Amino acid sequence: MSKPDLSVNIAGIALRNPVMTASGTFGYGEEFSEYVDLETIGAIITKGLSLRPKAGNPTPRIQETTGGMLNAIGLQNVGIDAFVEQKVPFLRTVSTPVIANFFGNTVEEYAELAERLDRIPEVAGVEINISCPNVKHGGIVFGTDPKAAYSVVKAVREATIKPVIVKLSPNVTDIVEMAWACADAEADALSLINTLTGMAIDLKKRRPVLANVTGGLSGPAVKPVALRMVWQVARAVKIPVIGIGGIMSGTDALEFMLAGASAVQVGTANFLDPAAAQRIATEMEQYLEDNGIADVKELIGALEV
Amino acid sequence: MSKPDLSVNIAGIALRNPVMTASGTFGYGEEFSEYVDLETIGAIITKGLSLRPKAGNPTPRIQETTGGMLNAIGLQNVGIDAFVEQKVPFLRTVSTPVIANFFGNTVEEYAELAERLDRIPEVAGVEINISCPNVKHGGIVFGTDPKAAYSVVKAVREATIKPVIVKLSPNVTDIVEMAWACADAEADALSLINTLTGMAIDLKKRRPVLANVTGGLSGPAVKPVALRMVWQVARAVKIPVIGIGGIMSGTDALEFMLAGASAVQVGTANFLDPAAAQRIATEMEQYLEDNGIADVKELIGALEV
Amino acid sequence: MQFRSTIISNQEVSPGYFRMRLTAPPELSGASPGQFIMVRVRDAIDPLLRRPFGIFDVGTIKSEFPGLGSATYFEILYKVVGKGTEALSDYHHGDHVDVIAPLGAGFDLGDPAEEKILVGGGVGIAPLYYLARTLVQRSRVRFFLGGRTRDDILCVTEFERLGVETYVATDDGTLGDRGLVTDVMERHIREDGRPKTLYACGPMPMLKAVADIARRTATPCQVSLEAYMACGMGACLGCVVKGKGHSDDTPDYRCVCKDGPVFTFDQLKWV
Amino acid sequence: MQFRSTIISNQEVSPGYFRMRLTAPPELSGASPGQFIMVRVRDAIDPLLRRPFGIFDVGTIKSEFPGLGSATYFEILYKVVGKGTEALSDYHHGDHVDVIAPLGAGFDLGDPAEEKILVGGGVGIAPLYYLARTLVQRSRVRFFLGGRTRDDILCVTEFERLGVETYVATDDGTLGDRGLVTDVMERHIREDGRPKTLYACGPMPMLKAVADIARRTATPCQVSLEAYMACGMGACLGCVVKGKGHSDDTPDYRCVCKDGPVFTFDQLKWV
Ligand SMILES: Cc1cc2nc3c(=O)[nH]c(=O)nc-3n(C[C@H](O)[C@H](O)[C@H](O)COP(=O)(O)OP(=O)(O)OC[C@H]3O[C@@H](n4cnc5c(N)ncnc54)[C@H](O)[C@@H]3O)c2cc1C
Ligand SMILES: Cc1cc2nc3c(=O)[nH]c(=O)nc-3n(C[C@H](O)[C@H](O)[C@H](O)COP(=O)(O)OP(=O)(O)OC[C@H]3O[C@@H](n4cnc5c(N)ncnc54)[C@H](O)[C@@H]3O)c2cc1C
Ligand SMILES: Cc1cc2nc3c(=O)[nH]c(=O)nc-3n(C[C@H](O)[C@H](O)[C@H](O)COP(=O)(O)O)c2cc1C
Ligand SMILES: Cc1cc2nc3c(=O)[nH]c(=O)nc-3n(C[C@H](O)[C@H](O)[C@H](O)COP(=O)(O)O)c2cc1C
Ligand code: FES
Ligand code: FES
Repeated sequence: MSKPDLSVNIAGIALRNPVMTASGTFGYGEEFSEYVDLETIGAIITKGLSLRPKAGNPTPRIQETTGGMLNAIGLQNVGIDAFVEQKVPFLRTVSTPVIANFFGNTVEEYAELAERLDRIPEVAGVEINISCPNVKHGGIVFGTDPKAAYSVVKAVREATIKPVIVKLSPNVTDIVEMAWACADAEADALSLINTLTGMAIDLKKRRPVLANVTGGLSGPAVKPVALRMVWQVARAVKIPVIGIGGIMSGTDALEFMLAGASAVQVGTANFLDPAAAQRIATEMEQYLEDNGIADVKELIGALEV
Repeated sequence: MSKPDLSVNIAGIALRNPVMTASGTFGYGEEFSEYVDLETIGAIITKGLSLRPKAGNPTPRIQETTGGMLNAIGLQNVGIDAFVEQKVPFLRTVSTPVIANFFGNTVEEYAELAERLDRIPEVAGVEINISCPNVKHGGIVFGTDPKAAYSVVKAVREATIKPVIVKLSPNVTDIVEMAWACADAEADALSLINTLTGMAIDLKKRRPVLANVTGGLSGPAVKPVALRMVWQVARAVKIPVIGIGGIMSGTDALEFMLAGASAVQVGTANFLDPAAAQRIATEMEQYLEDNGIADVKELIGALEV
Repeated sequence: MQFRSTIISNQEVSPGYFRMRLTAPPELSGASPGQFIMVRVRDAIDPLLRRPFGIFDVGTIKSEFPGLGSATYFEILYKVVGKGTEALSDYHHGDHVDVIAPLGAGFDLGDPAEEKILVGGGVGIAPLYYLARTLVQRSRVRFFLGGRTRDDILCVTEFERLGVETYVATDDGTLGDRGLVTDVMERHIREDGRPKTLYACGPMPMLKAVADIARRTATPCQVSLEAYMACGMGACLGCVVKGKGHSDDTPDYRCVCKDGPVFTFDQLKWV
Repeated sequence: MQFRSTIISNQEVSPGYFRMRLTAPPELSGASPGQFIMVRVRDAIDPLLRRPFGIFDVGTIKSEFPGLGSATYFEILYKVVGKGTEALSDYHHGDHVDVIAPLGAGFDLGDPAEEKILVGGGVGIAPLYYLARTLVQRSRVRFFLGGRTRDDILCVTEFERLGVETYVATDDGTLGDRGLVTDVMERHIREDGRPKTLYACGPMPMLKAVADIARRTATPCQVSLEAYMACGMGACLGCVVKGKGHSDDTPDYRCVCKDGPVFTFDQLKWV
């Protein structure tokens, strides 16, 4: 049998395979280049960018939990200018599509960033983070209120002709309602889930472990919630869905595709295994081969319920 | 040093220690009596009761996940009549307070059940399940809409003079809003969290693992989310809060108390270790002793942020 | 009972199949054939839930040194299928695991005068060995053992050593007859003609075939089921199967862990 | 590099402290003192994250058999404090772990002519041994070692065997002087008077004391920090510390894993 076809196309971005690296867990790509062949990854999603450099939260910022981890990085990033100067030159040397994740505090900031990113040829598409739970101002309201989400996505949509992916927060009563709002605002694709808001406590010190008190939960612990939300959303919208949450193996990734995801993102797994994205793509290919499936696209939404 | 005081009082129910067994994970108490000394537990919470016996969902109903498990039992239970005839006689032989967890499909059913339970002297208090995510009709709407929650709690409040605990669902955007609605309706206490809605997929079969497609996630995987919600709610309401979610050890239980819980419930841990509740109470006592804390109540809400 | 158990031995008896002997309190000698155990594979959270296994045998070892008394042990026979059984297969002599046992309702030993027919498929023979050892003391016992291939046929010698007449069939004919062992068994029942009791444990399709034969030949039949379990003690209601009277309107669920794992075939709904 | 490593030995050198020797690819010989490794303690999800450890030593073993060449190894020295280190302490010769190494920026070896002062607290001596072994080839080295009690004082003989003059102090006086080793060190600096470079690794209060002495005596000083880490390669931004210029308005965070773990004391903000 010839090699199975792993390629997918997300809103016009052609990916050699469905495995992307999730924002904030893979730096700007370069950090991992010693450990993983970047040319084997579907797409690289950058650490969330803001207009100006952002310091992030005080430390401690991370804590392991059962089957997962909490982070409250607070969106520390170099800012769009430094991104262009310091990070893009390296990304230019890689043929893998680069998707720029970004966030703002106001609709105007989101639009301005989208416009800036629109002008960077190395950026294949943008992913709007409307869901980061760590920032007190802005951010969170866009991710939990469908009207606010609509307006920010609309503004970004008008500011760029590049594919627009909206990344959804799981900390909502009704994820489908959020998905609809973003689809209505003409998002090209949705990615989910971002982290679940959680907390860890140090009994001895009688203090929260994280300086920020709460943080975002990621890793295999959240996979069942992510899978459920991807399944709900993929059935409800017509635009492609990208599955994220606790993906550690090719099996996990293919489960997300059965649930309706057209592609996936790998986050926490990069910390355990810096070559995780490459390995997961290989495992997917192996599974397809072993099971005589010629094209991974056959599996998208193929869940029988 | 004399033995530390572990007793707490939840809305008039005196507990010898803060460790209760969570609904649906401890049967009606009798099932576990061979493995755990029921006289060492703070309170026993029964499997959720309905007016008529309920069959529950088709199988498979459970699936292990990373650090947790999914269940879609579908609230199978013997019904209130059989509870009185078959389960209460045994519970009468135990001095530990019994709290009856129950649910209905309508406000009227909730009220009728509350009235029935009000007349059972062996029932020390009731816990309203407005949060079970497995039932298609009723249930879920009460748990995610503050107005619906208010009306069901109000109706139960008027139907019984026994302490009323409302058990909250974590599948909401704003848990505090739900807590306020219940407090406004004069709930005596709140317990949280119930399970997070999740899903598991069998890649080979291309089917959901659970016959019900989705199920409720419990166990240590959800602890960070539970801890965060307990902390949010305990700061926002004046009534006592009972912490639930992934508690496996005395340390876990005390962390929930620091976050503001006046007591805790142990669920999934009972499956791993049928004596979990007793062990956890002992571990709490040991911690207090080792750290010269005379009264566990000193720790309630003692988190420094 | 819940007890900390020491592993005495853990041997691969066929590729992917292990037989493990563990210490137990003396009371476990009272376990009935067909009952099962739940073992906490590690004291960690991965795997989270206990794993259920049939009791393959129970016995006592006398100490070599007079005066030191004797020790009770039990055995399980298991197939490596996932992370729990994989972790089990790594255990060595002297390691410890936490065990709950005995659980569930075992086999009814029936009328001693009647011949007993045991039918096992693959690792489904696990509870049948202890059953056979108990039954041979009072009844004539025949054992029909099926599997996909030769490597799935376990412990034939052990059964024969009990004086049990053993028939083997494999799907691919690599051991015994080629084909379904249930066909061989049905032939025996029909040819022999005398009243018998059937005991079966194995994969669902085999149990269905056995139940079908039981119905057609009007032979009493007990089957031992498996189900995904969380608690093992009738509390979580995760492990239920459909009882005889089950329909969407008149639901009738039975707990495999508490009402079973052994059921008479007519207690269940066979779809 | 990411590589599968075989454990050569794993010995408890003092109650609760272990020294582990592991195989490595030849390239690891190029690691600088002060660099660290991240080890995946189990190939499972508990613990989930890798654990960071300083490189205690790197070397090559020549095969006893001529022609078989030599093998590179490295060592870590660790204290059992939680589930990751507990799991590590259970490993035996021949077991495997997944390792990423070398990571981070190591120590600057400084001017060979100046005396080098190493200060270690408890298990904080781990990266200092490899440093000392490298430094003694060019410079005079003194080592000041502190700990709570006798059991926390490790590897004195190993340092002395390198020709390093070693001073010990314990909080309870059970070994060496009673009191803080930093006081002993300060006295030495002041009495000796000649230019020196300080290298410190240990608990935060000790590092603060060392940084303070460095400032007061105008001695160049490098410290090796610890931080909770997820990635170890500068990507997650979980491990940051406040740099010199940090304030709420002009935030200046440095990655311990990438910019460090070794910093000169004046790169950091000491509160
Ligand atoms: C009462 C009872 C007695 C049993 N006796 C034996 C025995 O004597 N010997 C033996 O080898 N096995 C026996 N089993 C099955 C055994 O419990 C499972 O094979 C084991 O739990 C799998 O664990 P795992 O972690 O290795 O597999 P997992 O990684 O959990 O799963 C691997 C595969 O096995 C399936 N599986 C998992 N658990 C069960 C289960 N409880 N029942 C059926 N399928 C399951 C899963 O769906 C999956 O496809 C028994 C089961 C029950 C309920
Ligand atoms: C660059 C670097 C080098 C290190 N070198 C060594 C070394 O050579 N020898 C050695 O024994 N230890 C060293 N450590 C510390 C070591 O990484 C931790 O002790 C270890 O990760 C604890 O894992 P655990 O699972 O046993 O503990 P956990 O169960 O994770 O935690 C137990 C306790 O240790 C604390 N802790 C956990 N991780 C860290 C961490 N990364 N840094 C500081 N405290 C932590 C926790 O807050 C908790 O109080 C180093 C740390 C870093 C960052
Ligand atoms: C340390 C860390 C930093 C993250 N930073 C970002 C970010 O900047 N922007 C964003 O949209 N998501 C961020 N995320 C969320 C991840 O992209 C991903 O949605 C989440 O971790 C769930 O996937 P996982 O379970 O595979 O990790 C971050 C996650 C982690 C663990
Ligand atoms: C098998 C199972 C059945 C449950 N049944 C009920 C129920 O009937 N009513 C209810 O309010 N909660 C029910 N729950 C939820 C638990 O009471 C508890 O809220 C949840 O499991 C989280 O706690 P844990 O992580 O300690 O298990 C059930 C949970 C499990 C695992
Ligand atoms: S396994 Fe819990 S009821 Fe049977
Ligand atoms: S540990 Fe991830 S940036 Fe340092």
